[in-house]
Amino acid sequence: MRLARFRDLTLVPVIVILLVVGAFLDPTFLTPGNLTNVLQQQAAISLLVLAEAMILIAGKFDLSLESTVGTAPAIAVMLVIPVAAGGFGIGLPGALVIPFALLIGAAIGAFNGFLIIRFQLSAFIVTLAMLIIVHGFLQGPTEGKTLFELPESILYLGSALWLGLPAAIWIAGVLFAAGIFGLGYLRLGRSLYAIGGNTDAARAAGIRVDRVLYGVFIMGGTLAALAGILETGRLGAIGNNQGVGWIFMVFAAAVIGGVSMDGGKGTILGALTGVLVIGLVQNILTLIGVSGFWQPVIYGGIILVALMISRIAGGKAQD
Amino acid sequence: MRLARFRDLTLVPVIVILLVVGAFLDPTFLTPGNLTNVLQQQAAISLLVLAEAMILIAGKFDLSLESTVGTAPAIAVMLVIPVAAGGFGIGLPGALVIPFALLIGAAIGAFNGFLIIRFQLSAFIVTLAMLIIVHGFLQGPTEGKTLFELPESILYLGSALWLGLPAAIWIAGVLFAAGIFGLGYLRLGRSLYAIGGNTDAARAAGIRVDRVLYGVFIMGGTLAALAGILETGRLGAIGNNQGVGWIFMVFAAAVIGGVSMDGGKGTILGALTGVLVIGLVQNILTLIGVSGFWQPVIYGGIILVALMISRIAGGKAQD
Amino acid sequence: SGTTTTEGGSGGGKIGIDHPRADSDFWNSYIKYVPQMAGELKVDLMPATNSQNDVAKLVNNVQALTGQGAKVIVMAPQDTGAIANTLTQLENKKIPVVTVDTRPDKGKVYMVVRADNRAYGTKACEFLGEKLGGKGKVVQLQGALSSINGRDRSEAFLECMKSKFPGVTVFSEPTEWEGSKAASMLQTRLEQNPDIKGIYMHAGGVHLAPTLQVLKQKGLLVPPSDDKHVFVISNDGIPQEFEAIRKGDIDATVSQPADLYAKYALFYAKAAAEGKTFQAGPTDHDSTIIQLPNGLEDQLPAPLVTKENVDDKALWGNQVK
Amino acid sequence: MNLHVEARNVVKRFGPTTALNGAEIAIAEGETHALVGRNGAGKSTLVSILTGLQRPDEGEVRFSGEAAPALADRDAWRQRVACVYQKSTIIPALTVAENLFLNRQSAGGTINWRALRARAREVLDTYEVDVDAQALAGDLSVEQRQLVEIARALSFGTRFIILDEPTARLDGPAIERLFTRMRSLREQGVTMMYISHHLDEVYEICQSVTVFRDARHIVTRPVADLPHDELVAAMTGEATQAYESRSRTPRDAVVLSGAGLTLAGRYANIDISVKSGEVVGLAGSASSGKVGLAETLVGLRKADRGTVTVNGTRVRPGDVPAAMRAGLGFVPEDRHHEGFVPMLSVGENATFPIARKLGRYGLVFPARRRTKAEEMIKNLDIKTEGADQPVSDLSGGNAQKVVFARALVDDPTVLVVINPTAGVDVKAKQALLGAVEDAVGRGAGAVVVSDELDDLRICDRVLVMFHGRVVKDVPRGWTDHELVAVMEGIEE
Ligand SMILES: Nc1ncnc2c1ncn2[C@@H]1O[C@H](COP(=O)(O)OP(=O)(O)OP(=O)(O)O)[C@@H](O)[C@H]1O
Ligand SMILES: Nc1ncnc2c1ncn2[C@@H]1O[C@H](COP(=O)(O)OP(=O)(O)OP(=O)(O)O)[C@@H](O)[C@H]1O
Ligand SMILES: O[C@H]1[C@H](O)[C@H](O)OC[C@H]1O
Ligand SMILES: [Mg+2]
Ligand SMILES: [Mg+2]
Repeated sequence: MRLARFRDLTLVPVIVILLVVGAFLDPTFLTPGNLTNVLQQQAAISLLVLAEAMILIAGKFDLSLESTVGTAPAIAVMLVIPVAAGGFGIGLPGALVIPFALLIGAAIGAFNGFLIIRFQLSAFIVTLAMLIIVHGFLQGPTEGKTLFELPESILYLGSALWLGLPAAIWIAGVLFAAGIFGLGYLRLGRSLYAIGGNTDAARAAGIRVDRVLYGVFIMGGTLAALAGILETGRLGAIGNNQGVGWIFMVFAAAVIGGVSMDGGKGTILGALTGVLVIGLVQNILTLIGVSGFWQPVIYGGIILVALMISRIAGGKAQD
Repeated sequence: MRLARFRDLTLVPVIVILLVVGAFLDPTFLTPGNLTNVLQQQAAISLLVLAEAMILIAGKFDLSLESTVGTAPAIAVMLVIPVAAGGFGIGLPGALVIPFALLIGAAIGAFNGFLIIRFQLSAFIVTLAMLIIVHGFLQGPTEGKTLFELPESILYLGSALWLGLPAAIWIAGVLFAAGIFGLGYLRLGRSLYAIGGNTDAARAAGIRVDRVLYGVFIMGGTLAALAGILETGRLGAIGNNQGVGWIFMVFAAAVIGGVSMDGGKGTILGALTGVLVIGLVQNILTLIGVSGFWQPVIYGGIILVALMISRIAGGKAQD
Repeated sequence: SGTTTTEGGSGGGKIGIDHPRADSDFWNSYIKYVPQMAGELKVDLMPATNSQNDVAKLVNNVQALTGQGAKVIVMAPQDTGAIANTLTQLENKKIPVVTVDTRPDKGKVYMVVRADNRAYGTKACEFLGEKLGGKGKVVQLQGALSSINGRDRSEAFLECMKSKFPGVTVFSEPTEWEGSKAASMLQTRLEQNPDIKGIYMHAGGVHLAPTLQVLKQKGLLVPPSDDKHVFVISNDGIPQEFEAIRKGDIDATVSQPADLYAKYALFYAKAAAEGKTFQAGPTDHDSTIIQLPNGLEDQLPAPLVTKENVDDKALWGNQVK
Repeated sequence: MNLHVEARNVVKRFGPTTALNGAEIAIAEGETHALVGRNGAGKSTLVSILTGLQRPDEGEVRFSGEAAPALADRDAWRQRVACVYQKSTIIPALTVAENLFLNRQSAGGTINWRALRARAREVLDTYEVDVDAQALAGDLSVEQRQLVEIARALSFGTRFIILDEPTARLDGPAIERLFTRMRSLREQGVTMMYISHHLDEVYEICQSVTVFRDARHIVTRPVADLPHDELVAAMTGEATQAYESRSRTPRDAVVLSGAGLTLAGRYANIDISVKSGEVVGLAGSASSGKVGLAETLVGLRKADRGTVTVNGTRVRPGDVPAAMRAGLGFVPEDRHHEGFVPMLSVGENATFPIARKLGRYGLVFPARRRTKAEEMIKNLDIKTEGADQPVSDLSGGNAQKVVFARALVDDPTVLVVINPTAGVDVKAKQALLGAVEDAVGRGAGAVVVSDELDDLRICDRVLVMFHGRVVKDVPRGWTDHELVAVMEGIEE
């Protein structure tokens, strides 16, 4: 446990280096304003990382999270707003839009779980298909258009300030704390490690494997919907590309943060450091204004370096 | 083996259904011209599926293949064409462009292998970073421009007809035959299964695991470069998006074709049936002209159904 | 009239600019024009950021640029809705915004610099409709349905066909701005309907080469005099399209003025920094400024290029080196 | 006499295989009941049914006269029965402490890790398992993991405990400690079912014995009423002689030698040489370093210092293929880890080392592979549907035979076998030891690494290791207690 906890922190030196390098490269970098921006910008995607980390630790996979980020809030909004604004014209009360969005996220997660657990289908491909389908459920009803007349309630969380900090940062912070605690100190949380480490052994130990896995998928979908709500508030509208392309970064953050793609290994704290590294790298590249053409090379290169550092500091082969 | 061979063919009923449904929906569908088109359209991506199937069977992962599809031929072309046409102005002979492209593909594969085997890094994340980096090596030197002025030699394979059929179909056909044969009957091919199934046991059985894995990655990169050459010939130019987004379809084809994401399972023949299913679905959707907005839903839904059929017919849980 | 009123001398200040993508020919040309025009207009330009087609990144980039002291922002949001909050925030910070290529749905803009994308679709429709004599089949290779430009071109094309050339059947193929998809869909459609006589490509940069390859393979790449000729109209106006027009491979394109986009984006940005204001009406550069609910839009000319005017030196596609 | 556990008319099929065919067992309250049978007889299948992991196709299970709980009700099962499964249920990425208290880390609320570690240490102390509660289970040796599994099962406080071949991976002292614990549990009235291929253990620790053969119940008897040869006859269906080890004279040629081998923390300064026609044993209790040494000889490990020569070729350290090419065949310690590729067929697993001989130009002819595999299946008496069955479907002992087949298939000049008969039934054990002696008879040199005296009996001499050094070279003719004394370091 002591060793494991230490291994969570292999990216801390990377973060320190990034902070020093960033401060050196641009005077704006270390200002509270800029660092707050970094956190706010990462808040939504960090919830996906949190979700994916739990799913990966339990030995599964969910690619469809990125599509839920756009679709869950969009459908919820369309249930509420009038036809003229792009809605279905059902006109449900605006206060319900957040619960709806979360419910839709949960339902997508449950459906993923159903296919994967009940039919024993490959999680990778089920959720790949679901990534496409769920995105279709944004593009289809909106016919590709952006929803920008949104009820106030869905904008609040992503744009409010609480005690001078964006609410999104507080929310992500609290959920990560809950995740760290839950996976570190609750039996249910620990059971994810057992399931991901050796499903048969977990089952033999009396863990209700299927039920826990359903819970994990549902939680994943719900967190993705919440991420979508935060992102909606930050951007002020729901475009057809909301969340599209995030999933790769989500995996990168989780894995450089020490979560194994093979299940059973990694921590939420580690995943959090992964998110921070990615956020800081993006911010520094933006500040110094690297040419857009070469940005991918530098960006990918930094991911590789972070991966190597986490490998060397972690000491174990990755899978 | 006998049972396994039967399991390769679980998608055959799906293909039959698609042929019947397609014929029913559109009179053009079953014409030799249209079916040839389907094969030609799938030829390039099928080489990626072939490569990925081998890599998956050996228990590894390569996402970067899709970037090699654009970058390998593009860099090779830039070594040959003049600065005015977007080249480096080195002016190497045009006949070398195909060997160059294949070499670049091989080099990318070797570098992937180096990072994954030598440093024991996570194949998923290494090749995710490489996907970004390799694409950057297309976007950077071209500065986002499409390469229009290509040497004749690189256009030939992707556009020629041999015995009345597109050369690309012959090439893909021969390579698949070689793959089916190699993985079925060659010592080297069988060793991929051993490595993917249990690396330590493979090593203990005297298989030079690292060497074989290097070979697999190099082969993967080379096939991706060849796919890029075929695609270049088909499209007549190399755009910055060549190959981008293919990798998901590649995985979908391999997995519905019965290749396991966990290594050690699946066949090249199965992967081929996966490619065919995807190609036929795309063709039918185009022919009947499904609304673009809802196309993803139908498309993803069909992948799910194919997955279920392959699960039910295959009889075993997927991973 | 679209004249300028100077308010209290030259203010000036740093101008932040974000490029929308680095992987398309049109934008690539635009990106190249930006520093050149900045030199000519003597604009104090900050290093450009690039949001790689992702509006969330665009928002982050804008935050960074303002953090670094940008006084005016130039951007090209490919998602015109999701930029609303950012525009409001910039308005609160009193930072004027010039958008290029797209018109935000909501939120204050100082000036929108774009050509009318609906007009592209209409021009293409009229061109093909006339060439085909109001009957027959055409294919439009659409961009991405989730992009405003793709949708505008597509909708205007369809509406125009419906009202002006009801005898023409249109097949719409969603290509996601991808050459590979375009080639496959066009090939399949031609197999199914060998009598297709017209093609409208939403973006020459990605659609041109694949379309020509498919036509060549089908033996349809023949001069207009030949019965088998398929009329092709493209969009963007990159040099390769001009080349194809000269060779008779395609028949026309709409030149989307990459140079003017860059020039007037910076022109208005500089004007904003200096505190100038504009009104709706015709301008001195062959365009009209129109009033939007949330600002102004300078609708730059986007000429139709055919064999007749393809060698016109004024076309940006003829100036690229 | 009250029946504590009862299984009636149990049928369980796996595809074409019938693992249990109307089998039954009845275990009286408080007794320690042995279940024996040849590899593949269906013992472990019965275990999975008695612990609620699998549903029988037919038949029923009763605990103290009541019907067994529903399969989904894992808690109810866990109150009734604890088990050491034949297949490891350790989760490598978790600590020993957490493995011991898996899914019962806390009563309900938050886990108190400090308290959990303390409880784990207590359990480990009680069962005299010398491992760090905080170590990752994946870092333990095979036998340490097994001890943790045993400690876990015994610590549950259930009234019925099943042990499926717990001693297959333990050395003498560890087995003794286990038996002491079992006796004291029995005194507390705990019922146990004990599975082992060491029949003397059955007589030592059990009161009654049930024999399965070919998926069926053959006989149940108090052990006192069933003499050794009758028991073996019940298992095998025929009268079987005890194994007679052969004697021979080693030739002069040295086929395997290690010189000055040192691996920090495992062994130091080892010189070893094996002649053609000679069987050398390597013995030693836990942590003696014998396995590490053997793994170095075959190339699975690199020594820090020293050289290995196989059949006259100085082999590059840590290069298994090179050693094999020089004429080595070996059986690794952990069959699941290094022994076989579960998804591949028996035939393919058995013939990997000779794949180059099964065809030309890199080809492998399936027909030739099958012929060769069928020969090995017959020679080693592997219970399988055929050469095409995946090894993952085989019973534990039969999988071990496949690993053996792999070692022997290339007619090795040097044979190194580590715990060769782990989990193998009496008759099969004879076949495997016979196969080693056959190979040696043909001129090979062999190293047998084992804690099992039966295995060591075929050795011409036994090198006893203690704390990483060879302390004695014991020639043939030792008595059990002499050898054990040296192994424990009691006698120099
Ligand atoms: N999951 C499975 N799939 C297919 N066949 C199986 C499976 N599990 C067991 N079998 C088969 O059932 C039979 C009984 O196996 P089981 O493991 O119960 O034997 P066992 O008596 O425990 O043998 P051993 O002493 O070798 O452990 C064997 O023929 C085995 O191949
Ligand atoms: N992979 C490993 N990493 C760290 N220590 C190990 C590893 N494998 C074994 N050890 C430890 O090294 C020491 C020597 O191990 P080795 O397996 O060579 O001894 P052994 O004679 O086989 O002991 P035993 O009879 O208990 O199997 C033991 O303390 C063992 O726990
Ligand atoms: O917005 C579009 C742009 O106008 C040009 O046509 O290239 C493709 C798209 O980026
Ligand atoms: Mg067993
Ligand atoms: Mg050992």
